[in-house]
Amino acid sequence: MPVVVQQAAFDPGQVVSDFMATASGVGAIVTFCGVVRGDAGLTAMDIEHYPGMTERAIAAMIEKATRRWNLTGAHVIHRYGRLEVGEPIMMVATASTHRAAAFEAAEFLMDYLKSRAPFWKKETGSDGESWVAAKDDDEAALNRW
Amino acid sequence: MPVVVQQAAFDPGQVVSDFMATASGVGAIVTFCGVVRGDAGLTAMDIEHYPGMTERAIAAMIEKATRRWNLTGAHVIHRYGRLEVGEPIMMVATASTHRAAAFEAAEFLMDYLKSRAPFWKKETGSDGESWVAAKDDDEAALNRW
Amino acid sequence: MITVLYFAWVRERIGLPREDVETSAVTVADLVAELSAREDRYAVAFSDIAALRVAVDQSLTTFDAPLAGVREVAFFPPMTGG
Amino acid sequence: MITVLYFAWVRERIGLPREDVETSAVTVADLVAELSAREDRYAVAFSDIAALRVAVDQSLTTFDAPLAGVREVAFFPPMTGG
Repeated sequence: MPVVVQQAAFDPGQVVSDFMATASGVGAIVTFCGVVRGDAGLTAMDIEHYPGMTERAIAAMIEKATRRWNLTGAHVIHRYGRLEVGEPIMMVATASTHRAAAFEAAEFLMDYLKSRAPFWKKETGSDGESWVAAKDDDEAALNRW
Repeated sequence: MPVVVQQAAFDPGQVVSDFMATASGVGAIVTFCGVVRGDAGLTAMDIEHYPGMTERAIAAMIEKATRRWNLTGAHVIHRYGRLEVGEPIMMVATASTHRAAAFEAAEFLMDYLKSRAPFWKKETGSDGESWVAAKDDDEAALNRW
Repeated sequence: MITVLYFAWVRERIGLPREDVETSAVTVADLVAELSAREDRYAVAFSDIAALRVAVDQSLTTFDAPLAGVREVAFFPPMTGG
Repeated sequence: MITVLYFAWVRERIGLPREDVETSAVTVADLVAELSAREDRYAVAFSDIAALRVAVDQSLTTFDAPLAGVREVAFFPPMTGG
């Protein structure tokens, strides 16, 4: 199951092990893991999402990446709900025969997840709560694909 | 210890877990894992290296990447000796506050490991043994850095 | 009847996550105009359309998208996943 | 005295992984000429310098590198790590 959207915490090492077990015989595996950063006084993060659309949107991204880079495997796990500083938020894993393809596909998936998967982050810090604003850089990053 | 050169097999999931434990509070972690591919009749791979220089060369690459991308952590593990098809050969992990830096640094380290770390691969296949020839593509990949 | 969903600060400003709406709106923009005319909280949430994104039947689209045969419309700010 | 190391097919052609060499060679290229003059297996291994790489005291360098004060020289084909 290449798309997992869940509230529960996950273990990145276990995700890597499980992914590699399914991607056997493949030359290159790239993973990305995003973690809640504790800078600027942030104490927690709440992630809202759009059940149903989230899974569909991510599955479509994976399908696109798989075709374009001829991937032999791809996996996305993304949490929602409340996360504490230091907790893994999400992870992307790609497998291909060649390293350039695995790297590019992972970056493509990250760029799309940032701006085209229906997640919204709210940060809780020393000065209360606030919705994270989308970054121009993240939108611009889509132009390279 | 950011550089590990060993004959023994390693567990990529464990490497990720250990790396993330040291990189706590960081936003973005990228890993690359290379695995022995079983295509073209390959049955095993023998990796020779230059003890002493290998560790020095990799440490220098990590230092360069850490400065250039302001990494909060970087780790390289690389095996030598005989490896069977499907076994992990090596792994790179990078940690940064931003995903672009973590991705770029991991690609930089991979490109340098391919062509500037003293490892030599010999493949055993259906038609005997042969040393793997360096690829022009791999040499050219260094030009982007 | 169309199910309308609100997420993130759109949800907070309107004060509810979803509602069923009887409408004869032809496009998403028509629906936004109808909702905005209802009450101030809608008018405020929809005051700057450029700051919003819309999905129709769980696919991202634009505000001129037609609503014929549509079951679900969702309004939300730009996404911040990953 | 300099310790000379050979790796991969250079090691296989010369038939040994390392040896200590008494030499007054000024550069790496001089050392290569000296070794090549010894025996055919050396001449064969060093026949195409463009296909070889050299490290002096465990740092990659070029064949015109000086050998003054050097303890270790290694010859090998282009690397294939990763």
